[in-house]
Amino acid sequence: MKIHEYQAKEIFANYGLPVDKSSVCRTVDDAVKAYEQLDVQKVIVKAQVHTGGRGKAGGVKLASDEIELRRHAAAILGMDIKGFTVDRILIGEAVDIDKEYYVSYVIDRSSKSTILMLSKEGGMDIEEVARTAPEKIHKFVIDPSIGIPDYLAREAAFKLFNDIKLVRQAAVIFQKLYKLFVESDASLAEINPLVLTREGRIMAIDAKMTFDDNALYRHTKIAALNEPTEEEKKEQSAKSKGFSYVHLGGEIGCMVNGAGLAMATMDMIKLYGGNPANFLDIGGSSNPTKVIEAMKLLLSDKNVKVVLINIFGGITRCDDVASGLLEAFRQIKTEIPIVIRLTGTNEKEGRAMLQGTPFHVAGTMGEATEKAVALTR
Amino acid sequence: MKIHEYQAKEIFANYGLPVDKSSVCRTVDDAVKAYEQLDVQKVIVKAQVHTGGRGKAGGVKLASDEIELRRHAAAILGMDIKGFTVDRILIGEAVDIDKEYYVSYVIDRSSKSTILMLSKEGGMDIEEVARTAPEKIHKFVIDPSIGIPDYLAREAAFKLFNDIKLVRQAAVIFQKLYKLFVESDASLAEINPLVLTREGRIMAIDAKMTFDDNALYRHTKIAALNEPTEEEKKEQSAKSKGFSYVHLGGEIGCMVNGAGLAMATMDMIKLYGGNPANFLDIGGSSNPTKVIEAMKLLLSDKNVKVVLINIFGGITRCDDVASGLLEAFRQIKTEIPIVIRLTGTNEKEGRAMLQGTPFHVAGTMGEATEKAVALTR
Amino acid sequence: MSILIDKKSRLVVQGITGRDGGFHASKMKAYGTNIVGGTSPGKAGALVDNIPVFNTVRDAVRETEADTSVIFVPAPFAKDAMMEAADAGIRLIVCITEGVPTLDVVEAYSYIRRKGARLIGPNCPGLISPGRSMVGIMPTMIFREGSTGVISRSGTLTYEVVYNLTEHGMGQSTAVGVGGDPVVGLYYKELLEMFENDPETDSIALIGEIGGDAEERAAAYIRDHITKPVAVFIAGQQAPPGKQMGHAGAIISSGSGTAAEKIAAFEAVGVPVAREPSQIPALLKGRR
Amino acid sequence: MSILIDKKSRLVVQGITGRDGGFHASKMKAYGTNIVGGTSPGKAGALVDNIPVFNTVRDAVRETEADTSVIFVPAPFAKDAMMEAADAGIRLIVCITEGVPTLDVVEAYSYIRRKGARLIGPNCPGLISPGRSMVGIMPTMIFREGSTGVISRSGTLTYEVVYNLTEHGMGQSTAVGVGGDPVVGLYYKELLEMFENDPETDSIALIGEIGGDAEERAAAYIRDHITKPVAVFIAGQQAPPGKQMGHAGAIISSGSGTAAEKIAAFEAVGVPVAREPSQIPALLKGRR
Repeated sequence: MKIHEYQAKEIFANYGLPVDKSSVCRTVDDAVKAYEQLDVQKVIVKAQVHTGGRGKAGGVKLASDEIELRRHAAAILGMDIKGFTVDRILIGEAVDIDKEYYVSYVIDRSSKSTILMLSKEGGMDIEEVARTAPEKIHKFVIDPSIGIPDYLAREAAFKLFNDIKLVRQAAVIFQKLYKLFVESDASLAEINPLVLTREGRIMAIDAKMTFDDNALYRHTKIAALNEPTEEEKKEQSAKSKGFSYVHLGGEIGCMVNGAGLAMATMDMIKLYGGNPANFLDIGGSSNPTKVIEAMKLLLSDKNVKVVLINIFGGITRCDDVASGLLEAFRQIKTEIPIVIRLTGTNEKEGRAMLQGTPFHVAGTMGEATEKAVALTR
Repeated sequence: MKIHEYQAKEIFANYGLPVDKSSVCRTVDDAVKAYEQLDVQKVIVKAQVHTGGRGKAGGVKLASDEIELRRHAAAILGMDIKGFTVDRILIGEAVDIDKEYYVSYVIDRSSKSTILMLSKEGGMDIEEVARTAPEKIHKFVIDPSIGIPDYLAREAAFKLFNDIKLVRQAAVIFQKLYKLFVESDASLAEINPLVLTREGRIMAIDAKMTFDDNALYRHTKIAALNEPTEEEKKEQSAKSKGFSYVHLGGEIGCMVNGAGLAMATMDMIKLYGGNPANFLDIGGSSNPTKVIEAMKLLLSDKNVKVVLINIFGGITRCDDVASGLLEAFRQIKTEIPIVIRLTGTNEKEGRAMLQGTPFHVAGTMGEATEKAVALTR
Repeated sequence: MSILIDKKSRLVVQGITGRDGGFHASKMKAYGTNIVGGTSPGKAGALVDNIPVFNTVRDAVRETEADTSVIFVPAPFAKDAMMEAADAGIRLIVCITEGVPTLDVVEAYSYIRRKGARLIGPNCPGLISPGRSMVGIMPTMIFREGSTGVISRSGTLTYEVVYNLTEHGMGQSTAVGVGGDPVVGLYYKELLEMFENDPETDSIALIGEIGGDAEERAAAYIRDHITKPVAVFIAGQQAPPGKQMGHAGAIISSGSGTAAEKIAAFEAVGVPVAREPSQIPALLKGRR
Repeated sequence: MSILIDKKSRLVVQGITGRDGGFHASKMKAYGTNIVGGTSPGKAGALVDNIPVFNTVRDAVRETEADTSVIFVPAPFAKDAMMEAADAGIRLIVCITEGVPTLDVVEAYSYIRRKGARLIGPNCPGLISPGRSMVGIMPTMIFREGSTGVISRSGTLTYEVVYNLTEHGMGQSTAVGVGGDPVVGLYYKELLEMFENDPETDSIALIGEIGGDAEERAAAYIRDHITKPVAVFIAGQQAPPGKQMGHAGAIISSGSGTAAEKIAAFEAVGVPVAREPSQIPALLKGRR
């Protein structure tokens, strides 16, 4: 789950991490008020959207007086950035920057640990740095049983600074950011850039955080910050019913049990010349209610011309699956052709039960996919 | 450092540990007020002293009405228990006890860990249990990197209880008590007895804590609870000057560099028929100021008839030690005979410098001790 | 031989009195898995399908000499269950539970490794050595004894591949579902190594998917260390970036972890990649 | 041979720019200890008595291949210093610092052991292999090369015993001061085992004191595992219960940890106990 920069900065401040003074505004007038309250000449106006690259899109501007501020605020509010409409901007004191750095904590799959990533190349796209100059990125694998002791925080800080006073400042920031990361079950906590001001202070002038969806149950305050897009709402509503759903835009709706098989199914559709409308994993069991709910979800997509149901009968046997499907489709009226592929335990019995129904029954994934693609033509 | 039961219970309560309702009183009238406020029939009156065995000494009594309460409070206040005068009593609600248990966290030297100790033999002297029925004491060695996870707390609780509801109650108590132990740098956190009330609640009706003196610098609130005896004040004042001092009561004052050698010196005095007045380790260096301070301390003990100075010249050479001693004794006037034993680096030079002074100079510990003992006769 | 589990494995089922725990305990037992006990705090002395229940894993290990455990507890308690197993001396811990917070897995894994134990999962279907033992929720009926090792990040897709293998007369030595989360226990490298060293395994099917770079690392490892034939299938070629495809770990983030990259990595080291799951048997047969 | 340190030991001094660190670094260097570096955060590039200073132990290890460290930092920072050394790959960590909180030692020790390293101290004088290397604050002048191993909880009392050994022509293979705190690293058992296995050690002097039951455990260990002659001295027969005798660990608590019990334990297994430190050489000579 993503949150906005201004929300991340609030959390940062609660952990004693130094951030620039700023306030979030929803209108130009609010922005002017915030400007007056900040009581500084120069401010930065930043679009608050759940996507990167807002700078390149024109969503970040400096203003040196009220006229300029009004102009930028008006331009950024309502702006579209990668499909996100800007409804909030952050007005922050423009900090007098000496140098910029990159700091983040992320989960590393390979070491199965949290890692601290640091670079002197701050303010830039870190993936670009990773590609072009990987030696400029320093990584520290964190042992969860000890976290970031002083020595390790110092060791990390020495990668960015030489002056011991700056090292001590940075070390405390790294320790607090780690505490925040762990205590909030984050999957990313990024400061880009972390800046050294001309007055010798180190502070975060941007803040990015994403959180582990599986852990939101124990972080109700963070969960309350969730702002799903329309598409995400559909996915979340599917999730609440026990499905995984992702909209893809093609014309063959898929219903599959298991995530891997669901991915393989949409890949096969493409391979056979069709276009998958979605990814839909209905999970382990195949009770009729679930099938009905899933079909409703598929049929709400007006692009769908054919539905491909691909079920591997494992613990739940194919004959049980077939009777579940039959029961479900007694309650669903649809003109859309349905291809069913049923394999696994008791597959013969299952397929026999589907004989004489309007379903197109197939034995293999290849056969089923071919049929589904043909039916779209 | 020790604290009183009522102070430990305050800390317990801050950590959410269930304790009986009680209040500390310094006068009989206060006790009556506390009795009224508790608003229960039966209360327990407990002496608050820095020593065990107060029950056997008559420092713990039940009272069922105000007359009884006044009688017990008056009797216990001012009572002497093992040399401690009772100036405070704790008036607590008498809990309706079903069963009593023993729980503590201590530092275990052998496993170099904190251990959780449990027994169904609560309310008794645990050392007695350890001697007579060691199988009735359960020990859990705590891995500091994980502390007491739920499973371990449950596992421990199952040693005392069978009912899962009681196990869950107890498990939480064990976890909170561990948190308290670690966060306060305790060396002992003991609940004896932990009781199961007839209403099915588990609570601490006694609480004992001692703290690691070396860690008090980071626990100012706890350090403020320190109530040294007169003897302890003398020891602490010595400590603040860089000495370790313990009063023993004999007539030969010792001044030694190093704790092990100081112990060996007092043992030797006894072995040779004398009685050591004290243990005094003046630590590494032997600068004159330190020697002067140490001599003042020794001479303040009116029993001291002879002083035995036993110095091993290691990093600080014997000739430097000798000149330090000479300088110190230019400033100290005393009639008490002084035996000096000086060994180690440059011992010949050192001893030569002490020739012709009023000091009795010896070469070995045996010789020095013999002389000192002879001089007391 | 097989890897990780066989007839001698002594299994304890953590959360055996729960709905899933009880159901799958019976399934495993019916298959012949040597289940020696189950745990459920406060229910010691009970029996589930004639399997004795203990309060703690330590009690179960002491009484039954269990060396393997399978976890069916709800996600909020999975970390504690994994650590309990490791602390009690269990050598192989298989966590079926889905939706475990990632940092819980990080912490539990670190502890398990310190205790010298092994973890499979969480969010996995477990593993099976056909004809010997099944630990998890695998549909046993589709497996046959044989000599192909299977490693997979997925559940039903594994069954799809295994079904095809069995149909083609290629039984399995051991099949392991490593789990679909970003952080899980044993992974390609360790399992490839075990299969390489297992005399009863003569070929390996590896089923990967989008997200992370474990497949790329596996390709490099195969190039350097694996002599037995390997065939691969990668799911998720059509997955859009930034979207989680069911499994928490199946997500293309910052443009990396794509199926194309993974397929290219295997092909670059001469490991054939199937276009469809059904091609795996032929790809392996051609090289055995 | 000697135990733990010799001419090849590569030492880094943690806290080398402090008063004690600098003073004793020079002393150790003068004795011939192979000091390869020191640490002091922010002072990298400086020299102390010609010894290069690094910001971190990891830097020092990378640049100098140090394998041993000695710690002179103040008590509040000792835990961090011990863990830093272990994390950087140091194999033997000697912590001289006095007054370290016990739970800090518990935590650091747990981490050090996990890293497979060894700890001596804290609150100890260090160790010396005469003529080869000295790591700590031992007065080198009183030691002589030889074949008696010395293990002690005390500082000056050790010197007293060593002085007597040297006077009687009995040099030392290695002398180790294990430290006077309740919780410290290497102790009797581990060191007895090392001396037993060291071909250059032919006898062992063990200097104990009141507090804890390590001496009782050592007696049992000697009975079962040590073939070389051992002589013992125990300090603190006159210590009153409940009073800390200088060392934080030298305290008789709840009536246990007395000198009488310890002496009895050794005598019960046939290990002679000296009444005075000066008797140790004779007790050993009589049995070699």
